[in-house]
Amino acid sequence: MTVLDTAVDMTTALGSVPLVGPVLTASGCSAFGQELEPFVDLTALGAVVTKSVQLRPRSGRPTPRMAETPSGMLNSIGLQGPGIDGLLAGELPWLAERGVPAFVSIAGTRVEDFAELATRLRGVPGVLGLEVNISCPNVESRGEVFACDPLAASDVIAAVRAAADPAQPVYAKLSPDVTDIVSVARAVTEAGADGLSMINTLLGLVIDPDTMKPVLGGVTGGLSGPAVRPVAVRCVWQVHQALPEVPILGMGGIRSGLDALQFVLAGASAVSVGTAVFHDPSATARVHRELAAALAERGFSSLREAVGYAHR
Amino acid sequence: MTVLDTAVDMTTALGSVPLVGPVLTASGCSAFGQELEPFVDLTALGAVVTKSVQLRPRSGRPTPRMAETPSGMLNSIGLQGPGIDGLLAGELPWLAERGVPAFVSIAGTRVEDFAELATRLRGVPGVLGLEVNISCPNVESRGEVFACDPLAASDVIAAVRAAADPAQPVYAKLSPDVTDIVSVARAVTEAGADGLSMINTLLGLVIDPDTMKPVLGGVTGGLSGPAVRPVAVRCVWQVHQALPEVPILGMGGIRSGLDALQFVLAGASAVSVGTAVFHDPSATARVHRELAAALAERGFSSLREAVGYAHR
Amino acid sequence: MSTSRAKGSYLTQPAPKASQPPVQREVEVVSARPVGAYVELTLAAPEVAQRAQPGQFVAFAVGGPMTANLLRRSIAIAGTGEGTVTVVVAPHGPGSTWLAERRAGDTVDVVGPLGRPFPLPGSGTTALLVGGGYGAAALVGLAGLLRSHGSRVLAVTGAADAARLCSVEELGAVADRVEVTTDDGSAGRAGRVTVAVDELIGESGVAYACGPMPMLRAVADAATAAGVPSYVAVEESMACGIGVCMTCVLPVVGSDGQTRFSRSCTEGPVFGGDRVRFADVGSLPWDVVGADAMGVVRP
Amino acid sequence: MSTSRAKGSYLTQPAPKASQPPVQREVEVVSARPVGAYVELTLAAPEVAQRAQPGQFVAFAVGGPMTANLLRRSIAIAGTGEGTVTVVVAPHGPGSTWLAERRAGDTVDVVGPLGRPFPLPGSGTTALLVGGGYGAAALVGLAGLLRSHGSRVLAVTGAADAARLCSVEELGAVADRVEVTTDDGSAGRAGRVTVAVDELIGESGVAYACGPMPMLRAVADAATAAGVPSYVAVEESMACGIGVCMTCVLPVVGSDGQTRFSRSCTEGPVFGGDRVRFADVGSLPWDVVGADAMGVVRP
Ligand SMILES: Cc1cc2nc3c(=O)[nH]c(=O)nc-3n(C[C@H](O)[C@H](O)[C@H](O)COP(=O)(O)OP(=O)(O)OC[C@H]3O[C@@H](n4cnc5c(N)ncnc54)[C@H](O)[C@@H]3O)c2cc1C
Ligand SMILES: Cc1cc2nc3c(=O)[nH]c(=O)nc-3n(C[C@H](O)[C@H](O)[C@H](O)COP(=O)(O)OP(=O)(O)OC[C@H]3O[C@@H](n4cnc5c(N)ncnc54)[C@H](O)[C@@H]3O)c2cc1C
Ligand SMILES: Cc1cc2nc3c(=O)[nH]c(=O)nc-3n(C[C@H](O)[C@H](O)[C@H](O)COP(=O)(O)O)c2cc1C
Ligand SMILES: Cc1cc2nc3c(=O)[nH]c(=O)nc-3n(C[C@H](O)[C@H](O)[C@H](O)COP(=O)(O)O)c2cc1C
Ligand code: FES
Ligand code: FES
Repeated sequence: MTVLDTAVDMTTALGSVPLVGPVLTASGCSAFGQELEPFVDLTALGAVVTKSVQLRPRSGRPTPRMAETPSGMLNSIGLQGPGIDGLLAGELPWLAERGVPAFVSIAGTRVEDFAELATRLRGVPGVLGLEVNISCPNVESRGEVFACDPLAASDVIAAVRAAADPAQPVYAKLSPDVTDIVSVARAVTEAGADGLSMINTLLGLVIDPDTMKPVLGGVTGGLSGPAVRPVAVRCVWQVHQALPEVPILGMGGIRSGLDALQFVLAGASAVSVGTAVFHDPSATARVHRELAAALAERGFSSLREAVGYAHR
Repeated sequence: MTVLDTAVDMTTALGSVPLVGPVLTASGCSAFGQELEPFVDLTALGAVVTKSVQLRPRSGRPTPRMAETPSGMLNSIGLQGPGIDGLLAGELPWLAERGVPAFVSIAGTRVEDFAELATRLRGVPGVLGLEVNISCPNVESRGEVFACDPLAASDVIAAVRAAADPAQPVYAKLSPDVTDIVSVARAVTEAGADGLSMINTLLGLVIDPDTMKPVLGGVTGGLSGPAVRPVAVRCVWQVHQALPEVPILGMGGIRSGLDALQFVLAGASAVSVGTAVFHDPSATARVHRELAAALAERGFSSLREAVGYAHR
Repeated sequence: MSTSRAKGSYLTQPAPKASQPPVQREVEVVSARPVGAYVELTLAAPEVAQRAQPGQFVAFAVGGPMTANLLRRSIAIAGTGEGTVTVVVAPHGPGSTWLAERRAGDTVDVVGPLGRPFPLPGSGTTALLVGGGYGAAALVGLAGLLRSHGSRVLAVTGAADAARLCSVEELGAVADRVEVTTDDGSAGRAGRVTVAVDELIGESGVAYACGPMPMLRAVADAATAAGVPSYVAVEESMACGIGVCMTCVLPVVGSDGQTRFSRSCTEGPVFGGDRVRFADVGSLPWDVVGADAMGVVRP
Repeated sequence: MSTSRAKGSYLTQPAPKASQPPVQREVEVVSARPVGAYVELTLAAPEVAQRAQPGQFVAFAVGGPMTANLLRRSIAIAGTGEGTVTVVVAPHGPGSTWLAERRAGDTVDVVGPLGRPFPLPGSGTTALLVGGGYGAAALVGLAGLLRSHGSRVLAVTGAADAARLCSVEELGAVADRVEVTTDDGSAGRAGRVTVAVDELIGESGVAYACGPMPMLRAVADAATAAGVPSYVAVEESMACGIGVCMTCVLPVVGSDGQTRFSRSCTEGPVFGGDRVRFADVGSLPWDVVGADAMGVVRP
């Protein structure tokens, strides 16, 4: 893939940080990027969004961890990962050496965890910014998910913004499983989020017809893939409508350049490709190419012109 | 289709009203039943759930009214229909003459509308009960949808239960677009709902890559079909878990008997087949047949035994 | 067309229902043949063939057993033979492309015949048939039926270019006269079908049209202006094809003079050309029955 | 297997990575042949063939361009020829059924070769190869490679019944000895593969197994009990096949003696038989690295 395979200027930004292109991986859907090397030029991506990391190494949940669903899948990985020490020692240097920008997703179950992670990531080479995965249970509030409560969500974001490197933009990753996503978006923006990532998975459940029990040990899981795309585009549309100045990293079911175009027209200035990578390991590069071609065909000379165009 | 094509007892009930079988149409997905006559024996269905009716005849929204989406569709019909007078004069007598039980879906934009509809339907021959479509904007609350607010939702249900024929069970049809569906379920049950219909469509949006504007004139629409099934099963599971004694009419993406089985195992005592009818006009009869066979294979002698089985 | 026309001033009556209900069948493709830009599929579907009347359509499930595309694709019936039904498919999006890739021996799931057929005129009436693109295919059966009822048949078939012309031979074999037009002049006369329609409408007692909406509108307007009744087969986006979803509506004036959002699948696809409010398709005029309940007020 | 075994007491080392990275290609099916209950597909996939090593697998996109099933299906490589790769597919759910319906001339989208190959023993070591059902197919290439490295090859292939036996001829052509077992006695000896394994493990210096999990466990246990190193190719449900999703994990003891949830796609599918904690698959033992952060405490 060449970044500039059309005349369209595909550069964009995450907050104040410039990106060579608008297509990123999605957290948890491309691990830490290394496994994609045989399939795509990682340096041509906007960034690798890394699997959400917590303070300690985590085993994740027992299997089965997934179920295929119509045009999507349900997952319950349980944030298996190396912990912040492992990330700082292993994956981030690997990416930095190759010049692959990392947008680091952080997760926790208490506000202080998030803040500590942000502190640990200050000034780390190659770390463009932080995506804050607030779709985690808040242990201090009977396990309610941070992202489902505007107050809890903004507590996390305020703490992260205060602790994080000022040069690193902080994006809040929102859950669609709320009655009013605009109110959550507004709350986290007021708390200091430099941008919003939308959407995380929808809460779903599949029952195995053979065992007659939920497929996943955790009972429910996160629904992703093209099945959820109309919900994701709706969230991006609503939030961009209400908060047009807030940058959005759009995601949820993007499989093709025309899918990505929907998110851009709805208000996203960059997109993440998640589940589609499982179907097509070179999906990120293909989506970039197809999006560039689609923009050119529609007479745009830059991606930026197209952001939010459907609202005009 | 014969109702008893296996040894399994497929009878069930909506509240206190017995049904010959657990498979119903879904409101708005089989009009008033008449067009299905060439394809299925309507009298063998649990009931025909009629398109939501309001007090006055409605033209519905201008076209385009739909967009196909991965494993689903988005619709924005705008409740086109004959109004309650038309329904009482035309469709309900047609169904009653043929002995086809009707579960009448009612809709409105103020509490009194719902109550008046319930009053008008008292004692009408062939009307088994009422499904209350509360996924409508509440004109008295800045257009917020009744189903998204436990208070507004229970106001509607209390008014309908008070006005309705005591012999007609009242089911509240819930929206999945809420942070906590259990709290809405609890509120409407306490307000007198005899059962719950779950789920209505998810709010979605599709942008047309050619016009670069939302496909639907109403911008957003309702997402339905197999794409949403994991969300629907999750809602049924959560509500049955919290309120095991409340009967549930399950729906959302049911296409096969095994899909229906998931809902039954999660806690639904009957199911509605909606979007699948567009793909296969005889889907309701096929789902009944396949569900009966699936129950038999799993050693159930009656549908009732399987209701909520996945929780045990 | 004025919205205030008096009830009695319409040249057409709404098309009556088909005589028989549809069936749903898994059928075999017996032949697949490219015709210009299209593919002609012939299906072994005796029950559909036996019931079909010109103007009706069938609806195909697309994409195979694992498909993510649940909505059926409606395709006009281009002809019926001994237990067979023929359709002409223009590959466009994923569904029609999949259909156009079917080969002899493949099976497809089909529902039909659907919709209302073209009403026939009094015997001996000269009929003008106008087809645009693959729309011409839907008129071949009608031409034969009209001839067998003693009508003189004048046919016009037009398209963007020669490859998109359809059924020229078939119409030639049965019609008394066939005019061909292409926008780019690559076959027949250069220009729109309207050039030929304007010439022929005067000798016609009834007009029939099938093709893109702007063409239907032009033919209907020309016919109405000439005082000739016309019937058009519209193509609205359909989710179900059988009348249960209400996605396929357009504003049509009923026999009582009132405009309703009518389902093009079950109340159409054939409508009186002077009854379709073409200019209002895709909008909600205040005088559509029930528009008031939507908050639309008389201007 | 005890979870507290000392680091040095393992008979196997973790299988090393493959020598070359995978590719993604749209390839043509050159032949499709039913073999008992299975279908053998041969693909023109020179780049995959050239890179493939025994024990690796490929991952297919299934369902065609309109598919609702997005996850790839992993299938073991049963052999490679002149620019071709052969796989044996057991039709089961929608994805494998679709694959089994492919015919010569069709194209499929494939990623591979994936996963770690079987490590080879010191030259001249007698090797016992045990295949269950279609799992036997994955051992054919290994048998050839071992023979060319001077190993004596003993093969056991078993299945529920004769129709589900696989690669008996192919193994017969290359192995020094082939034992066949079926649960129902419809071919070979009646019983499980273990009857033959128990007889042959004593003469073997290494064991390899591919097949259902209970069989892998039985073979690994028999080998370990006999002091023989074993390598098993596991079959865990996979969403991506390339190591990015973390769905395919199982508890495996690493070279440092610690148990981790290891990805069967990139750290497997070949694992040391004495390193897989079969009894703990599908659960979360307290001593898995990072279990403490999940709230699991040492009992
Ligand atoms: C009564 C009727 C008769 C028709 N006859 C023919 C025919 O003889 N030959 C033929 O090639 N096509 C015919 N069409 C159009 C055909 O149904 C659409 O071209 C086809 O559905 C396009 O689907 P797609 O999957 O290729 O495109 P997509 O763009 O993927 O379709 C997406 C959705 O929009 C709908 N849609 C898209 N274009 C049209 C259209 N032009 N009209 C109606 N719905 C559309 C589809 O049905 C589908 O639901 C007819 C349509 C109708 C309503
Ligand atoms: C490394 C490896 C090698 C394999 N080799 C072969 C082979 O040579 N021949 C063959 O026929 N099959 C093989 N399988 C199994 C094959 O991938 C599954 O049988 C097949 O995916 C079943 O898919 P389905 O669509 O038919 O069933 P479905 O039940 O519809 O599958 C649903 C989901 O579950 C997964 N799944 C279902 N069964 C299995 C299974 N047994 N193992 C892993 N995942 C499963 C599917 O991949 C899919 O994601 C292998 C699996 C793995 C992991
Ligand atoms: C297997 C899997 C693992 C995921 N892990 C994470 C995660 O660790 N952190 C996170 O913020 N989102 C995670 N997600 C959500 C994705 O980043 C993304 O928001 C969601 O899947 C929607 O995009 P998609 O439809 O393109 O996959 C995960 C999704 C999947 C499918
Ligand atoms: C075209 C269409 C129209 C609908 N109209 C109504 C309606 O009038 N009232 C209602 O309560 N639900 C309506 N629904 C929602 C369905 O009844 C059902 O709750 C939803 O579609 C999920 O089920 P499904 O996936 O089986 O379609 C409609 C759905 C569709 C697709
Ligand atoms: S297409 Fe469903 S009503 Fe016409
Ligand atoms: S299948 Fe995705 S990590 Fe193994």
